[in-house]
Amino acid sequence: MEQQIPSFLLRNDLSVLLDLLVADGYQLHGPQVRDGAITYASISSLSDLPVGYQDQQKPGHYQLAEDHNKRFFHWANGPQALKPLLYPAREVLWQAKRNASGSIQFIVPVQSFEKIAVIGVKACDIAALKLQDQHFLQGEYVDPGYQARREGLLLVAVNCSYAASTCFCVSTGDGPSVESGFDIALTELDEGFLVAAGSEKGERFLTRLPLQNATAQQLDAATQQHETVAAMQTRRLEPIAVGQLNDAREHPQWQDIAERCLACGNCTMVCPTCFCHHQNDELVMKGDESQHIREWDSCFGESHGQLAGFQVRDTIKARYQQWMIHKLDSWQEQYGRSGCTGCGRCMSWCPAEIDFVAEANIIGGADE
Amino acid sequence: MDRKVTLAVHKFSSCDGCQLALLNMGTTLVELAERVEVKHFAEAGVLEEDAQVDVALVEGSVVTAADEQRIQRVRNNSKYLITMGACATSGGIQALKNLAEDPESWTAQIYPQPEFIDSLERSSAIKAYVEVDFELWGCPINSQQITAVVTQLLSGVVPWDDREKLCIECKRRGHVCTLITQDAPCMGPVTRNGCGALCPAFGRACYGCYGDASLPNHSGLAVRFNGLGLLPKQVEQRFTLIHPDPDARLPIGNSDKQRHREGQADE
Amino acid sequence: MNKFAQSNFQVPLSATVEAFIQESPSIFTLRLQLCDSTARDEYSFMPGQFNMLYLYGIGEVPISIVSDPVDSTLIDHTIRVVGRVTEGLAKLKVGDEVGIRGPFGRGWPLALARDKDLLIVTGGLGCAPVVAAINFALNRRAHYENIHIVQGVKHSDDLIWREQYDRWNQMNGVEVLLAADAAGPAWPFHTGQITELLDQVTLSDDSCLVLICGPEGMMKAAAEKLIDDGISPFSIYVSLERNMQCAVGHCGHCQMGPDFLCKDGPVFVYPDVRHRLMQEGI
Amino acid sequence: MSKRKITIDVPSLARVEGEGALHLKIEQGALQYLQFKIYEPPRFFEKFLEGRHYTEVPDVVARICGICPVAYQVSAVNALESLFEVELTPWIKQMRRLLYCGEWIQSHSLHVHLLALPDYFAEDSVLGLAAKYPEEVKRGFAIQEAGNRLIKFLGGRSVHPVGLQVGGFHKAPSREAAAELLEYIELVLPDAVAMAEWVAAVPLPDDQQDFNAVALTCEDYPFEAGRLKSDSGLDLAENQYEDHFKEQQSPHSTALWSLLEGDDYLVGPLARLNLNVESLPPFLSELLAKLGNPFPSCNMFHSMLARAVEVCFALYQSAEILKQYQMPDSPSVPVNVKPGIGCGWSEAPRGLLWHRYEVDKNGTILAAKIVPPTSQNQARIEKDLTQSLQKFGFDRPDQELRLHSEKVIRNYDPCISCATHFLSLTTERSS
Ligand SMILES: Cc1cc2nc3c(=O)[nH]c(=O)nc-3n(C[C@H](O)[C@H](O)[C@H](O)COP(=O)(O)OP(=O)(O)OC[C@H]3O[C@@H](n4cnc5c(N)ncnc54)[C@H](O)[C@@H]3O)c2cc1C
Ligand code: SF4
Ligand code: SF4
Ligand code: SF4
Repeated sequence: MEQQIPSFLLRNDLSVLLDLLVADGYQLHGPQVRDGAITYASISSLSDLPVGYQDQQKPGHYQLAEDHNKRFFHWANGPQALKPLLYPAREVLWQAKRNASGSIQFIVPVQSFEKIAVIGVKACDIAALKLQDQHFLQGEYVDPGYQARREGLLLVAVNCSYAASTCFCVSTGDGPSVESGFDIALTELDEGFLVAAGSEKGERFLTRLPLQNATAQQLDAATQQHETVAAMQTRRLEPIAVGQLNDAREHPQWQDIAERCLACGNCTMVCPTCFCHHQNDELVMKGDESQHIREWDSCFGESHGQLAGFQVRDTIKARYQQWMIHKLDSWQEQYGRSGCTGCGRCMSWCPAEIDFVAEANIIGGADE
Repeated sequence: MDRKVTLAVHKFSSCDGCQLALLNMGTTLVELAERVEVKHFAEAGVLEEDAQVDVALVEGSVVTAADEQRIQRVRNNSKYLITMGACATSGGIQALKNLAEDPESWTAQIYPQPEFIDSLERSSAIKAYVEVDFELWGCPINSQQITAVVTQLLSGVVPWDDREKLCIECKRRGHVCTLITQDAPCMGPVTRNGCGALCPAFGRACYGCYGDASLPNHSGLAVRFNGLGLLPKQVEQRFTLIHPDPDARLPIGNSDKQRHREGQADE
Repeated sequence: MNKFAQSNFQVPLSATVEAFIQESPSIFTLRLQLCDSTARDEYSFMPGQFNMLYLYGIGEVPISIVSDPVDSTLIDHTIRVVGRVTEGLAKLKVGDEVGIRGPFGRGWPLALARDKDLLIVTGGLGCAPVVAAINFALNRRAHYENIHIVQGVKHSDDLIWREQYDRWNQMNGVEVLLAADAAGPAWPFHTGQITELLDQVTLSDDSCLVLICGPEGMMKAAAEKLIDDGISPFSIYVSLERNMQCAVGHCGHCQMGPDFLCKDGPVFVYPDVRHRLMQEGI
Repeated sequence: MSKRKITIDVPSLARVEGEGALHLKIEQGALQYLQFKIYEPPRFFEKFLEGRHYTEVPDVVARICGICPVAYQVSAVNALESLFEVELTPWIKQMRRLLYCGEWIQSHSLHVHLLALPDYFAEDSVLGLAAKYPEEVKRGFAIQEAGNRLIKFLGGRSVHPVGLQVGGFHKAPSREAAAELLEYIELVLPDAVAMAEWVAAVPLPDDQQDFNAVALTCEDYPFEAGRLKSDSGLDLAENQYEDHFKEQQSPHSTALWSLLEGDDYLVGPLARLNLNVESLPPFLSELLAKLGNPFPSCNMFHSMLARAVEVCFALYQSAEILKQYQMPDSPSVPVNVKPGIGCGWSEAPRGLLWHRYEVDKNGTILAAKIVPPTSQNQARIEKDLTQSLQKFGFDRPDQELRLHSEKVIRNYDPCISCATHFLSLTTERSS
């Protein structure tokens, strides 16, 4: 759809948008402060949003600080993107029931998929969502659960006005402002929001908002803000050519990382594009019913490379290589671009304080 | 072969907490008794200590000379022996005395007449004495672990041994990391999953009650703990609370060869 | 792609064990029939494709289909007991039920072998995917020129289907060569590496198709040897193995470099995977 | 009277927590020798605590006993909080009580259904009982589950829960979780009353004993706090305990016993109910009246009914607390470490549990002492057995004597694992 000139919405009128979404049958999801981090969960009003909070991040650290700026979205990100919403960490794919005569029946549990509107989605996470769409929806096989949830999703994106020290979306080309893939995009200014629609669905809501024409000053401020945030990002992931990391498997830095890496899988769990999962059965004691469960898994885990009597990757080094080479290198062959959208989560949530970007730059040869 | 699979529950030195995974099962316990014949389970009132059974569940560690002999009998009487919990699997919290410089003196400090006390110098895991077919880690184990192990054995299959890291489960459940946000010395990165990441759910650091996960990088985590301001002795104490016995630890880079053992309860 | 697999790919269908054939102490064949008659009629597969077999309450494992696609109502799987699920499958009896999802993956490109020599190289203990290809080719004998079957085993005692090899060997234009790395005294065949056997095979360089299945090291050695002997790498196909959970390229476990073995393979033309075989950690 | 000479040896007691044994020797119809043995080996918990930080104490002491970990945790934090002069918020106090309710419900219903009741229906175990009384046993499991859920609510799991800390709790559960739990508690409260009625209808031996009941008392029924009272007129605070109660290793039984001024005494549900029967809420007083209120009672066999009544009370109490549940500003209060000695106690399901810790200025534990209920009842159990068996008659067949002894012992619900951080076996062992 055509790019249109944004309009302006007063700060407190954001609640009108929320009301409209609710009236349209959407459940609201949005950022909020929980247990010392900004997490997405259901919200009921603007007061649930993390006003006046800001995240301070560096490898292995995430702290919320009170911010004098009373904006709703003046922060970078929290431990999870949209992934848990569309691709739950644990779900029952089907149940098997066995009757006394031994015959097995397979039952897919009936689920109702709610329509969900997410408020405050960041550019890096939209980029990640596109990659997950590609993986679960655009290949030969379409994941039915993902598809059903995805169809009911409405995205209200926010252009970042702040970047944490771990952010590097500029260098991956995914942020700090959104370009496509959203229904509504907001640019938060002190007194309100510039609002733009990114889809017809989004447009339908805009027509019902008390919008004003954006002033030239406001448009300037938005441009200025974009540039300031981009400039805030000192971290850069240098470009990696296809095959470049895979060819560097002998680089001594891998072993250096392996001494520090705990192979705990946290990076893969917070990564918004990681898709690995395993499937397990859970029998009830009576034995007449079993749940077939699908759960997030990680290439740092044991079952990922396990074959009968043979472990494909039995060292931390080999597992770290799988993670980084897949994400930054072979991903490009699989999906036409790297699997990294610059959100920085794998660094902040790494208990060993490993700096993924710095390590990739070293192995990729950028730092030499 | 329509004979019911037989089961015995034996107790060695322990707090009884793991047996509660059975006794707290409620109606599932009755369902269990419908599928297997419980031959010995003193706490539940079934007594036939020397019965031959297909499956023996063993709680507790070996700490007396009499225990040493009894565990041999248990092994000889059972086809498939499963340890329940930290005590049986690694020696448990009471193996803290294995780290003591002079454990003998402890008896004297507590008992006016230490000569009456029969206690070996070490608290040992069951596997230090007899071959163990399957281990249930955790202090305590939970009812789901029992259900999983029993139903898989009844299906004629070796139980699945999940040695994944706690962090993975913690993230699946959407808990906010205590190490990253609170600088809490969380053991999750080296601890095996099984509890469902309980401590982080309560906003506190894991203290490692499920023991080592596969590929544990202890020294790597210790570096982080040092960085949080813990002194070397405190780091050591953190790593040696529930599974103190060094023999029970998994080495870094353990490549999981030979994870499956021969033999199991025949249907 | 198979219509049936697309619509039901996450959920198995129940199937009955029609026959249980013990091939050796640790190898058995399950002959399965889908319970639902519509599904049975719609089901079709190609040699080299695999099913996810579900053992009730325990889990699924990828297993190749070895029977001939001409009759897709009876689906044979030859399975070696190596771990939990396969051990459980080995305890099934005729009349028991299992779950089937499939067929998945890309099989052997047998259409390319038409009017050519076919060389089938297999190592390890009875490699099921190539048995499917052998049966397929023998049942359509006129479509191919000479058929060479080269089988290597670690120890002579590991060889199964000896009578079958004898029977094949007696067929017109079929040559069977066997080798064992180590052999007992009564072993009438070659003792040594499978690559040594390949010297005994005469192929027409530009009109042959080679199918290889076995341990990665053996596949690499055999393929490189054939290339040295002048066979085009593009005529060589290999079947690979990794952990598989979903079988449709979603779960990520079967990645080998950029490939998802379940959907991009398990059969690959050799140059596509040449540099990855035996690469550590990949 | 028969002239036979018998030795009864019950090498392994069924349906008690932990492993214990009983030896008795009767000659010419007279008891020569009676020994209630606990052969659980020592686990040295007090020593493990030395040199550890006080914040680790709750996780360590919980592991003394898997059946009453909450009691250990609460007594420990009580001791440390009293030393550090921590002022708890009303929310924390309420939640401590709620957590404790969970443990009583869990432990008592386990005792009633799995350990005690099979005796009165000539069954060896709950499995047999379940076949005869499926609905009643199912009801019992549902009540037990209420206890488990209460502990899980505040501690994640019912054995060695992880929610408690010195100074409060690690996290406050959500209001939704509280509402869901309340619904379940209210559902099973009537079940518990029915269970109490069922238990009251069981014909029990009348076995009057002369004992000195010792228990905490407070305005409400005592769980997590109170002053110590006794039939003999004691009225003590935590730090006065050691002035009156002494542990000794008795040469004939080779085990440490706790004695009150040199004599045996009773702790546990019967002692507690006897001393606190006045503070029960009206609905329970009415229920008791309907059942012909025997309390205060000197019949040890009323212990099972006392447990049933306490289950009802704990469920009622939990419901009251949960109805008021609010999210606190903070689930804990700051703790300022002070060196010194702190004592604390609480009413474990099996009775009084006393702790004492000596702490240095960094919060490191220098010394610890723990006196669990089972060691306090140990002397009482032997005395009871002696009297009760005398009355029962030594001329009964062995099997009957054995069963009766077990019943007597089970009245105390001895938790042997608890006892064994200081109790042990003689070197000679019978089998
Ligand atoms: C395309 C393809 C075709 C194949 N065809 C055949 C064939 O025709 N015949 C044949 O014999 N073999 C075949 N195999 C090999 C066969 O799939 C393996 O031998 C089989 O998966 C081993 O399973 P197991 O449970 O018996 O072994 P295990 O060693 O017990 O398990 C194998 C793997 O499954 C994982 N796993 C087990 N249980 C769980 C669980 N509950 N949750 C998560 N992970 C779990 C383990 O981590 C391990 O990695 C084929 C493999 C592939 C990839
Ligand atoms: S292989 Fe590793 S990096 Fe790639 S998607 Fe899976 S978990 Fe993520
Ligand atoms: S492992 Fe822990 S819970 Fe289990 S018996 Fe031992 S101390 Fe108790
Ligand atoms: S989080 Fe750690 S310490 Fe806590 S229950 Fe789980 S394994 Fe035990």
